[in-house]
Amino acid sequence: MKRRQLLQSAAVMAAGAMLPRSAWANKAADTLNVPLTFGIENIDRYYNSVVDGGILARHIWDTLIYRDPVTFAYKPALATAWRWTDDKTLEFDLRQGVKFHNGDDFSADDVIFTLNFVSNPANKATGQDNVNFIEKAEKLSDYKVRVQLKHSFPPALEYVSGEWPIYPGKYYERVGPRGMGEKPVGTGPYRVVSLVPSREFVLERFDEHYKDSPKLEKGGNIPRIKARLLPDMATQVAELLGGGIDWMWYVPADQAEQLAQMPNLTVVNEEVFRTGSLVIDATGRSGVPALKDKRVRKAIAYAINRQEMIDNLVKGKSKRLDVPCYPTQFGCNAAKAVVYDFNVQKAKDLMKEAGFADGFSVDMYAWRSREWSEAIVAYLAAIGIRVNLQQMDYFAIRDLMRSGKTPITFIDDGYYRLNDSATIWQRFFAKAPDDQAHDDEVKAWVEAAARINDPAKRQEFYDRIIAKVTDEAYWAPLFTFSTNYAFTKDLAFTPNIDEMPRWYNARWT
Amino acid sequence: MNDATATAAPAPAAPESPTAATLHRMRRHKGFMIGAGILAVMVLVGLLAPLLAPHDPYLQSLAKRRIPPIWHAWFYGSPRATTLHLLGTDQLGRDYLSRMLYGARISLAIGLSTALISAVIGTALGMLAGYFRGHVDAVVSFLISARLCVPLILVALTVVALVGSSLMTLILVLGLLLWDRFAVITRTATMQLANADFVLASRAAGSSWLRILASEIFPNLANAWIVVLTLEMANAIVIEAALSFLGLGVQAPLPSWGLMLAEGRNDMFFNPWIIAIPGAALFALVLAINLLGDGLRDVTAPEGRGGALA
Amino acid sequence: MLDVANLSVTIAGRGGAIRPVRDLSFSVARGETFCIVGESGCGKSMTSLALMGLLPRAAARSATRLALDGTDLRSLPRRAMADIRGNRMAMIFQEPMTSLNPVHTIGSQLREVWYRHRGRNRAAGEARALWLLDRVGMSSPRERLAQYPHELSGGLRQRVMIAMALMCEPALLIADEPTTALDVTIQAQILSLLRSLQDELGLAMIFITHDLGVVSRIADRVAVMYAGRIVETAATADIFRRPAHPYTRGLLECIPVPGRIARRQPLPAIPGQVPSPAQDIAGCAFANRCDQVRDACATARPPEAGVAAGHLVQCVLYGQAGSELSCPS
Amino acid sequence: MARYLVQRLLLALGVIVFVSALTFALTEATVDPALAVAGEGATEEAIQQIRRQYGFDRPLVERYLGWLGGIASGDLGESYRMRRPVADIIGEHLPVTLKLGFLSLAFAILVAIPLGVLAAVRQNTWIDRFALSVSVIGQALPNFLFALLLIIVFGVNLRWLPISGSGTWQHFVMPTIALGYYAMPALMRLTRSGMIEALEADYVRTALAKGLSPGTVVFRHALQNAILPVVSLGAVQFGFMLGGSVIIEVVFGLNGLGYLARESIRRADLPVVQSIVLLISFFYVVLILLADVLNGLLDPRIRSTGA
Repeated sequence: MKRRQLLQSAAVMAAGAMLPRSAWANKAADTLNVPLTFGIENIDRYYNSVVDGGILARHIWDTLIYRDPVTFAYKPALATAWRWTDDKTLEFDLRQGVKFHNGDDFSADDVIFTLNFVSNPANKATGQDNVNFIEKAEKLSDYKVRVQLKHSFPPALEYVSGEWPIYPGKYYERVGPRGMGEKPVGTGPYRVVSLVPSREFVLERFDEHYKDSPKLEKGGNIPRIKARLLPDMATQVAELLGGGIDWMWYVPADQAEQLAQMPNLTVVNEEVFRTGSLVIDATGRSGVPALKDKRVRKAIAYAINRQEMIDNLVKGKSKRLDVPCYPTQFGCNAAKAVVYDFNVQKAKDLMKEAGFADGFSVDMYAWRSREWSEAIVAYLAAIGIRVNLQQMDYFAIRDLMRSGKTPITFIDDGYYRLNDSATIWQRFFAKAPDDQAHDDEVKAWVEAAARINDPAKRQEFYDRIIAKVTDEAYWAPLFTFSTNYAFTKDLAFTPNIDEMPRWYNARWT
Repeated sequence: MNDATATAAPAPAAPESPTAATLHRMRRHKGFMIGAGILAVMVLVGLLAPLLAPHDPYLQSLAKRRIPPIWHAWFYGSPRATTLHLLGTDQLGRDYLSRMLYGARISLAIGLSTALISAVIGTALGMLAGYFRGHVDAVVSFLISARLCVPLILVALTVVALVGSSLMTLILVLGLLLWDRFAVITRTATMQLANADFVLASRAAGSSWLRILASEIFPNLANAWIVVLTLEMANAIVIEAALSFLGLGVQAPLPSWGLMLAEGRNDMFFNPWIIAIPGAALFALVLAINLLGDGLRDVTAPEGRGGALA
Repeated sequence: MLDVANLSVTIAGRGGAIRPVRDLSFSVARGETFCIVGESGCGKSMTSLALMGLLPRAAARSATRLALDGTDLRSLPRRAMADIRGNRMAMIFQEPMTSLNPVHTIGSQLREVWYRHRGRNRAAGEARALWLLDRVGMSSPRERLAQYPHELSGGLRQRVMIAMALMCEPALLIADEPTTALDVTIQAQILSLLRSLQDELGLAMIFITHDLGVVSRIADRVAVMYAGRIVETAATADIFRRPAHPYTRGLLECIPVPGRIARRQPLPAIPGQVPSPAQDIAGCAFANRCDQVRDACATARPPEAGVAAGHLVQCVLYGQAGSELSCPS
Repeated sequence: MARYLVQRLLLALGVIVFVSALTFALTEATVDPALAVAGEGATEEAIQQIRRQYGFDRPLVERYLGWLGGIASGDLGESYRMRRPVADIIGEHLPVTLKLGFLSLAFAILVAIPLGVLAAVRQNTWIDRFALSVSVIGQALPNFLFALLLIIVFGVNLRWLPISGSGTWQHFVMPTIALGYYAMPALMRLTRSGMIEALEADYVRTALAKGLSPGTVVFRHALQNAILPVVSLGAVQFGFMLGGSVIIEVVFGLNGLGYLARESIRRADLPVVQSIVLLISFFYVVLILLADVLNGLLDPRIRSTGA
């Protein structure tokens, strides 16, 4: 029915709709056109923090270890073998015969220069969390390196496999982050042939990408990828309909349903490694004392009908979430969580018990889908909480949150795709600016867990953290994210759960 | 023309009072009547929204999302369209008609309050400059030039993004940014009027400057002032819609038309009605106010066909 | 050389047609200055615009005869009429302050006429302009050419207007109250300038004014206009000595002459109102203000009667011979 | 003339300093720049260190003067997020916006002036009414709405024009029309009213009395007078388009100054935001000055009073 409306409106608008449709670029030109949603300030991955930057980085550069997107198992990449020699020391055997895009040979010098450079605070890398636990990198031989950590850091391999692209040392030493941003050089399956900073990146297949690369196991790839900044979702949809791009993701659920009915498009829904939760300021510093009351926070958790939201708004493979972490992450033990099923009466009783039978007013900050925010506003209104919605941009909210001005925040986090629950707790329960709970007990557990390598012992702390955080309802976990990918029927593309589209594995059909 | 035979001047055609004459011209001005008509309907709708709205505009019902408007039942045989929701429902299942009705309130409130704030600022500055001249005028003229050089949308966007948006912030920001036209016209008009006989007389009678400005000068520039008021109202409504469209205007769940446009935008290729309805309402409102303003200008100052205000 | 018969101007309007000029007939001979005099609103200016073919769009002109040197102006195509304007027939206007284009230099505005009618020859145009500027009594004409209108006084601007009108040696010059906006001394200078130019160049001139004083100084012949009609035509001397129409006499009465009217006595004025140009006038237009009105005045238009050689008057009083008239006051 | 110009320049300079001070104070007062610089997950100590290192702990006035001093020597500072000189970043984004601005102004003028002249010459005919309708619609149709309509019709349904980007001239067609149409009505109305006034002016009657052709009269005599205020308005509109192209750039995915501004606002990248506001204010001031000068060239009356 809806497709017919679209066609009708097209027909009404002009008879010209009957003209043969010209495609601007795609299969014929052997170029895959993809949109970027965020401006990548500097394509040097250590100097940007947006998802899009991570995606392109995985095309241009390689990491020492590769994490399988399906099994999450580590596989050899630039390093053929690796081992912990003690709690704070990692050793890597490097692959031989790998070439950089500029012809340089890959060796230990590249690894140690890259890691030592970006971990030096004076060089002001953007994602400090990703590198600030590195003490130093040392060369053991031409194809063997040792990385010394500052302290015991169990999830280190997650960072090694995700956020440590290796740069050509000599080149990087000469041009620095700025030069790398203007003319990136890596070992990855694609090399950059031209770029307009933050706006457009044209990649070409790098035919000398090393053999046995885990990235190309599925084989087949497209000669050119053109990634263009299209920050606006509606523009992306328009471009996809108009043939300007061949692929997009994060298509809102409703549009995905519509696009799925178009004859020339494929729509696929896939989970992503990202969760959405309400973070509640339990300290009262944002000026809403009601939220200091545990019963009020519990009431909030009870008031939201997560399943209804998922069924009608979020849709896809999203799942209801009861824990403050991603279910597949290490230590994310849902059994320990206090579960809040949708129950308006209970929520109202709790409100009454806490002395807020008449409700109160509160600001809620959110940067994700406005529909979701509005649905939450309506749920909370039902138990008397008058929410003043502040739909703003992520960066603005983050700053407000850090200065303690956000009573309720709808956050979502992709944990840098690191498969350990602690990655988010360290930020939200142990560190000053982002911590909204200020619970010393939880903080101590998080810090203690971070120094224990034994998984079982760590799990104990994790269980305690989950139990307390959910019991106190510092957070109201909502749902895991899923995303809709829409692309032309000409394209074979497999999405992965880790929120990292691999265009290098895409093929024309 | 000072003829030698001085007295033989033809008398005016109709001995109407000025008010009656203005009313007469209003009734004969097509644009004015159309504008006034649409605006009157919108104002009425806005005022009576609680009575007219068939549903609570904030009541969400996720199971009833995006029901198409009733004409989809007539023309496209849509089985979901229902007379219960004449204009359908939005992405949260809220009644679109009720939201449109309440939306009229918000657009009008923003337009009017913004225009009034800027009117107060602009008129005060303009009258002071026009009356006292000299240094006061220099300062005000400087402020006007400074205001003209401020990129309006950018600054509004910045402030709203940094401070956080609410209806109040938006009204204040726009109010503080849109006063220049008021200042310019009142300044010029006050300068001309300040030397008029009745003002000199009042001054000679010992009236204070405040009194002179308020009761002698202001009534005489009221016509032009009202015209600017309408134009700025339209301006404010469009800017609010634009900011809301960029996600930095009025915040949900308030049913602002601009916001409804922004929210419906992702869906516009599939359900054109979702932007067509608020789009048409916004267009009609701005059109009405502009027609009214143009009409008022023609009607109150028939000799001066100035486009300069535009 | 200019021959006009039954010239009327009708302006169509929402409330019916307005007829500011009604059945005018007159002629002007070469070298003659023909004055049209009347109150404002009597249709003088409309007459001059009708002659030039410059009536506003809503206004229509009709005449049984309208000829300049034998060329019938009535049926002339727009383009051909434009060829005549500024060339064989030129006009100067009342408001020298606004009649020159503020954004062009004097020189360019003068040359423009030449280019239009004599071809694009800058040297020739400039020479003619210089000669004329000098001739209309402007000092250092060469510098004047580069000046803009706002740099000149009203009197000088009117001289420029006169020079501009004369650029192409027109046979007929229509001057519509050219001195009204000027102060008295300048007025006198301009009048004598026009007079001498006319003598020198052999121009015919239609001079429109409301000022009988000006008439007495410049006119050869005078037509008195009232409510769109010419009520009396005579040689200048004749009209002052023996005004025939009651209206003319009224006008003359109204000129303050020192000594003739005692101090503190109010100026005489003609009582009553001029009929509106929208009105249909069946009889004599002046009937409602005339102190010698007869029954016949209301019903039929008075016939034209000759009271002396070249002295015509439209008044019933002259229909029958021998009526004796006296001054209204 | 020289003294007048110097006066105007000083005033313009004063205006810019004033506006920049306001912007600086406003932005710095609402956002803690140290937080913005520190980036995600920074510790309190790191933030404190940045505060000292960047001098954010100095008083506002001192920082403002420092910033102003930098600008005077051509240094717009460094972007918090991109760690690159703001001047370079702006330099990359400015051309698109300037191009869009020029094209839109050209479009607006090319439609507005002929239409305005025609409407005035044929006053109260269907042409006049058509022109008025076009302008009334243009005033009431928010440009983003118009842009969406264009995209739906010409981008998606007809596929005649590319929807986003700035690669070829076709990319600029829809943005130009959407932005230009919004600026057109005011120019058109001013042309029309100016022309009506000019056509009734005495000097036009004089020109007709000289036997000049209607074309010469309309264009050489009437239009040259009527165009004077249009020039000033055009300059102001151009400034407005530079500052107001945000929405159009966002809708059409044009990566110009407007897009940069929005992105920097989102990310609280104050040096970039401040510089853009300053730059656009500067453009406004220059444009207004330019309009004055141009008016002076066109209108001898202004030229000599300024002398």
